[in-house]
Amino acid sequence: MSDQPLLELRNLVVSYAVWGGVFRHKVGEIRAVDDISLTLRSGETLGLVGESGCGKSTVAKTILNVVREMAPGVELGGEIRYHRERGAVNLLELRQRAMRPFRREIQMIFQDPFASLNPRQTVGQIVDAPLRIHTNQTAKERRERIRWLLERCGLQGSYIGRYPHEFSGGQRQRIGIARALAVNPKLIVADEPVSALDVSVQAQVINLMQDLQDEFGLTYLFVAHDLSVVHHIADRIAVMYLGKLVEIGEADAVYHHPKHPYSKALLSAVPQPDPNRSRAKRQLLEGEIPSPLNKPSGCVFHTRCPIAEPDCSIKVPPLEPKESGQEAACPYV
Amino acid sequence: MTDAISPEATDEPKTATEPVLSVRDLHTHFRVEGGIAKAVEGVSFDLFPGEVLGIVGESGSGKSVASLSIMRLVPDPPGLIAKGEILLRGRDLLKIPYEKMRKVRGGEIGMIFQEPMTALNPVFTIGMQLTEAVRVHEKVSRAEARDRAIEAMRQVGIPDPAERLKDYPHQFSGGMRQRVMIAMALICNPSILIADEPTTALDVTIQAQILELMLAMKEKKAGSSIILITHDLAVVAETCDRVVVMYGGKIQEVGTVHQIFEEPKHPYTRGLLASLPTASTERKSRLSTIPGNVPSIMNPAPGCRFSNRCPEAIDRCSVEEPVLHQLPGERFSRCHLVEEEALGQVDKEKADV
Amino acid sequence: MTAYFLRRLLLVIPTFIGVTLIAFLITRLVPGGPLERELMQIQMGAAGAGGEAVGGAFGGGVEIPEEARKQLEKEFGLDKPFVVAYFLWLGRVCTLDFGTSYNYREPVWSLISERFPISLMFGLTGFLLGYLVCVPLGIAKALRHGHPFDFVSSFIVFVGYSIPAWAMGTLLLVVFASGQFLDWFPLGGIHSHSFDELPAIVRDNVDRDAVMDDFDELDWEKLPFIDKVIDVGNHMALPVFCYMMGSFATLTILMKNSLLENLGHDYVRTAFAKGLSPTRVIYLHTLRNSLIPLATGLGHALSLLMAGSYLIEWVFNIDGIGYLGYTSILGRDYTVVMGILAINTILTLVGNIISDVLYAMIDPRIRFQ
Amino acid sequence: MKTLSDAPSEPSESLLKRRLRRFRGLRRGYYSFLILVTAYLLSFGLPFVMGRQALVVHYDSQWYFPAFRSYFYNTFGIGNRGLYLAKTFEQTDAEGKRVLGQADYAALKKQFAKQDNGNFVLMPLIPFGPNQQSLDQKGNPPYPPSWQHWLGTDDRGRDILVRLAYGFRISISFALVVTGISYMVGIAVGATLGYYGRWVDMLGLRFVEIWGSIPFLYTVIILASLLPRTFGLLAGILATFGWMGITYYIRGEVYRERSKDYVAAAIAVGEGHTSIIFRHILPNSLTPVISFAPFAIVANITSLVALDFLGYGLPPPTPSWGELIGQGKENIRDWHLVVFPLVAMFLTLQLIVFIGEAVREALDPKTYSRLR
Repeated sequence: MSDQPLLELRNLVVSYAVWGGVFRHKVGEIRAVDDISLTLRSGETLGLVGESGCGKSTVAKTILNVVREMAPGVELGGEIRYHRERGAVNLLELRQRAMRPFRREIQMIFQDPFASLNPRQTVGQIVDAPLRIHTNQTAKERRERIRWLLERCGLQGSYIGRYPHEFSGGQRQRIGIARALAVNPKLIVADEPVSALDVSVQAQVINLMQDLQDEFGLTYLFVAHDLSVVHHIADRIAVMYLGKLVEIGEADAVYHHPKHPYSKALLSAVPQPDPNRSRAKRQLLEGEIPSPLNKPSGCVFHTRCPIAEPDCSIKVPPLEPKESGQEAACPYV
Repeated sequence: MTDAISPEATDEPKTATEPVLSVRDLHTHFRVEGGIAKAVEGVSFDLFPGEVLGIVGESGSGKSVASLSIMRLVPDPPGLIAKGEILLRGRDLLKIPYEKMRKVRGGEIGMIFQEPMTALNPVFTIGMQLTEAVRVHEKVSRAEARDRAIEAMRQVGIPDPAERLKDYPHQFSGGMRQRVMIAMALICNPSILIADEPTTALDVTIQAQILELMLAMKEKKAGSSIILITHDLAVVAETCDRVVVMYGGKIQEVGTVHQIFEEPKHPYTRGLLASLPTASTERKSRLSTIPGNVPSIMNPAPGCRFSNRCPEAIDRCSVEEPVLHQLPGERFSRCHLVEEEALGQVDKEKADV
Repeated sequence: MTAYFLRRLLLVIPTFIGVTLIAFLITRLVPGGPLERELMQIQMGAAGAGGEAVGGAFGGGVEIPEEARKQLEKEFGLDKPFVVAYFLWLGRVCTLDFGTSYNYREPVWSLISERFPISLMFGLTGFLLGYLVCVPLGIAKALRHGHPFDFVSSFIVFVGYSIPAWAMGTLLLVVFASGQFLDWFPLGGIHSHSFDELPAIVRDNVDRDAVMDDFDELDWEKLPFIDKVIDVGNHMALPVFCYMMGSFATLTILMKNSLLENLGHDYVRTAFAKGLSPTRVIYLHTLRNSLIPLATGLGHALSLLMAGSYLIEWVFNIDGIGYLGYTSILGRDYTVVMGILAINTILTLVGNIISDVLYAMIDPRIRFQ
Repeated sequence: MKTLSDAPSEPSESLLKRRLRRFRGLRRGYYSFLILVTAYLLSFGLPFVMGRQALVVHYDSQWYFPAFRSYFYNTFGIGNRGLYLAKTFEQTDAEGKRVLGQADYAALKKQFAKQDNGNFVLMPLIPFGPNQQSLDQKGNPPYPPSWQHWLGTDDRGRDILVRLAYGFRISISFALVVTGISYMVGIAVGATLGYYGRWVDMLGLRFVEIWGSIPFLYTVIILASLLPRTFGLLAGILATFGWMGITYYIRGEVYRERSKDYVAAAIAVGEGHTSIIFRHILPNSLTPVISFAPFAIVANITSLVALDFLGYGLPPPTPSWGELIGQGKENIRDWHLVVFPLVAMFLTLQLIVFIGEAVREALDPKTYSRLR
């Protein structure tokens, strides 16, 4: 791992327009990602955590420039700077064709192993797609490569002609990983890769991802809601709430000494497989996550924050360094 | 007989040794394309008054089907309770007439489900759905039922309950809907609450709230107990008193929460626990894994269900089905190794492996 | 929600213009229009009865004076460019002036409004009967899914699906009205025109002489009210049955599948877990949800005002809107055709919106969007 | 790393294969499919079973096969009665084309039988062509069923059984063509709207709504009464006004499918639009419209019958079910004119409905379970 930045998000904003009214005009917008800046260093694993609707998956899909294609009319702001030897490129400006060379270097693993594989294609065809698009290899070479990839991901090479519905969730996720790995990418964005898996299979996939990282020097953006998993695999952790980044820092610092009141609450809510841990010390958050259509003013967390001060509803707190090494967006900790 | 069904009668404190609910040798099958899937095969366990019993297992372990069988809510077809007894204070629920079973549902056993999104009828108000739950079991006036509904909603922490009675389910958030489900399940003061993955669809912070609420509701009524069905070992560790571990339609291990988490006897339980990253696991280390995948219940191989994934399996495991062996201190484990160890036999085969 | 319906209402305007514009275009572009017909008639009239004109070829005959031709073109609005003529028509339609029929020489509006109650009576009765039979049948089939009852009743559904309603009509006429097998019902029309046509009960009931006019023919108006009802009912039976059969298969199966699907939903499990009786779960919880797709159909009741299926009206000789439309197309009476089309389009479009309103009334998820 | 032990055990099977297997398992629908397909294929051999052309003629110790090639009227001897008859009765073949100067084999057969000199004519099982008028019975046609005409004749003395059989072939062919064209248009338009969304969708949808609001049969009647009514043109008109329903479905399906993760994955991998539409979205969104296809065929057959009934369908003398029913309406006492076409229609459509049900079941098997 180095300090060399590989990918930088600068003031990233992703907002979906909400249409309505008699003339179907824009009546509002949902800022799924609201002014997020973070840097992904070459070779590291950055864990991005938060609850549903906090925008973590949108961040992942925006990096791959998938959001624009999937949701026509989405508004994107800020920059996604991808660093190559010849200098940095803003991925956000690229259309599908111009983006293609970068797709070879940035790949994605999806959350739902049942939805992310085309049910009509064989495993071979699925894993072949990146090879077909990004390399000039012959069909035979590609076939060899696919077999190798499958075996490397813990599947039998003979599975090449089978269909996704013939596999279990864990095996499907391995197929997804093989596809992401096919063209030797530098960065893999993994959007909740283990949350749909059974407990006993989850560890297999985590181990596989770690092994692959060591072997190929991959950089991971690991999106998840399970803090224990993120703490295990990530070098650094970033915590999101309602489209905002509230805390970011070294994994141990964030996990063991969270600073932001939301990170604290989130961590204390995570159950531990330890019957001796006292529930009494748990800090329960009041109320529900506000609707992203009607975000609270100022600090988005102030409506549920146990230590909120009056001016929290006015001022948007910036991320600032704290003594334990991480940055947190709260002036009162 | 009828007296025993009425809610008042259940308030009598029972001795701790007498189970309030006993499941005996339950078999539930599903007729599916290409054969019969034995979702639950010979499951037996007891629920004691005042306890929280966790049934934990991965997908396909049969835990949900077992809980639906208790309520006789297995969809038929394709499901079928093939065999077994479900004794609620000595009465076999599988044998009582349908009208009596209706009284049990909601009256003596309340149930909440995984998806609060779909578990409520979208076209009726929350108020209607709550009051009908009261009025089906108790002879009360409309106004009285309404008051009970408001009270129930207040107890589960829904702000402004009188107003929200008029709302429809889709106007509630996921967490609030699960609160409504709890209110509905508990509105007739049942002594048993079956919660089938109640927090799986919810976020962690909301999950903590809901689990807390369920336990608080249990505390309010002396002698009432909860069956919590989940795949999440951590949730079990934090909420349950006793744990039943299921795998492949069978119970693999039973014990108190401390026994299960501190000295697991069954290789499957051990494997599950070891594969979880916790605060104490070394970061970035390789996690210990259970090889293979959760098996399909369609064509189980002979012998122990877990034998093809078990790191400690011996030859006997793939041939002979182990029994649920009783260990000292109300503990059970379905494993040849545990049995042999308990019988004091030194395992030669194991040494060979 | 209100905004949505306002939007839908506003969208009726472009759709209406689009539909009528295309229809207008078709009537204008294709040869053999009313003008040619009229000219041909004039020519044939002039040439005497002997000329057998074929396909618009004016063989021999008398030359038509240029002024007369102009006069006719003007009468048919053909002297103006197509777009101008269309917007003139549209402007008149906005004042409910649909023009005059070429063939009947009568205002289109009065032609339509005369036949309107007839089509409505038949269509609405068939429609209501359809719902009255299909909804309970669908429920019964769903609750006995896979049982002999379901199997046997499916046969009726299949017949309804495989034989179109109008074709069924011809069969019914053969069986019940031709006299070849049975002679229970009249061959067509709306009421009897001679004393012998009247149903036997009516004939027994009324004094023959009292209901005859000066020419010794039946004066239907003189019949007592109750006998009028019986006579009309007798005439309505077969066509109404056909109207019902038209939607029978689709409605029954829709009801059945909808109920079955809803019975598998999670909320049904919750309702049973509360201890509700199956009756309450099925007839209150599930039924309300399963009626949602059927409610969509109710909105079309509005378009039924004009619905007279021309095929059924044609088979049973019912002088309704459908019959008028059909004969007008054959007679190239385009003002009538356009008039019916315009009213029909508006009613269908508004009917669709009403369907959506009904949908929203049953399903609160939509109401509160 | 240990390779996973529980490999899928049964041989690999694509979704399509699995559905086909399921379809074959649904007896009623599968057998209906076999019966219908066989009947349709056999119907192309109809002239050998029902027709005016003799199968074999033995004349002056030579063999002739009129069913396979036509012989001029004087082939079988100039001056015999065959010549005379062949000249008087001009024949029409199955497609309605006039064939002049062909021998009249029925007459020839009678003549040979009278001469009794070893010559013979072997006629098809039912020796009537679809457009052949037999007016040799007492009274005026339509004749009721008899030994000669099993299902009777229509009002021009043409054999009903023969006309029904030829009508079957035409109805099915017609419906297949119309369904095919309207599916192609509907899928193309629907996929475009669903995939591109936004203003393309808004404008397109408006157009589809307008197009769909034009009363279909009115327009068809107007057009059909003015243009030459050929098979192709009529099929074209019906398809032009019949693709909208499919469009709505495909649009919805494509819209749903394109938001799924496998499409996101395809984009992330760098696939182009064409590839995404044709490799990924379309194969996954065609399922519902395929299950509608049999019902669309039913609807198209019904439309053709209705048009024929009104007299605006295929031009006479094309054998047609609807035209027969139309005759039945005019001759209400001749029950056989109505009953037999309806039975033919019912049986045919019923087979298709059974197929449709099985297809739907095979594509989307539902177990309707019940709680209590």
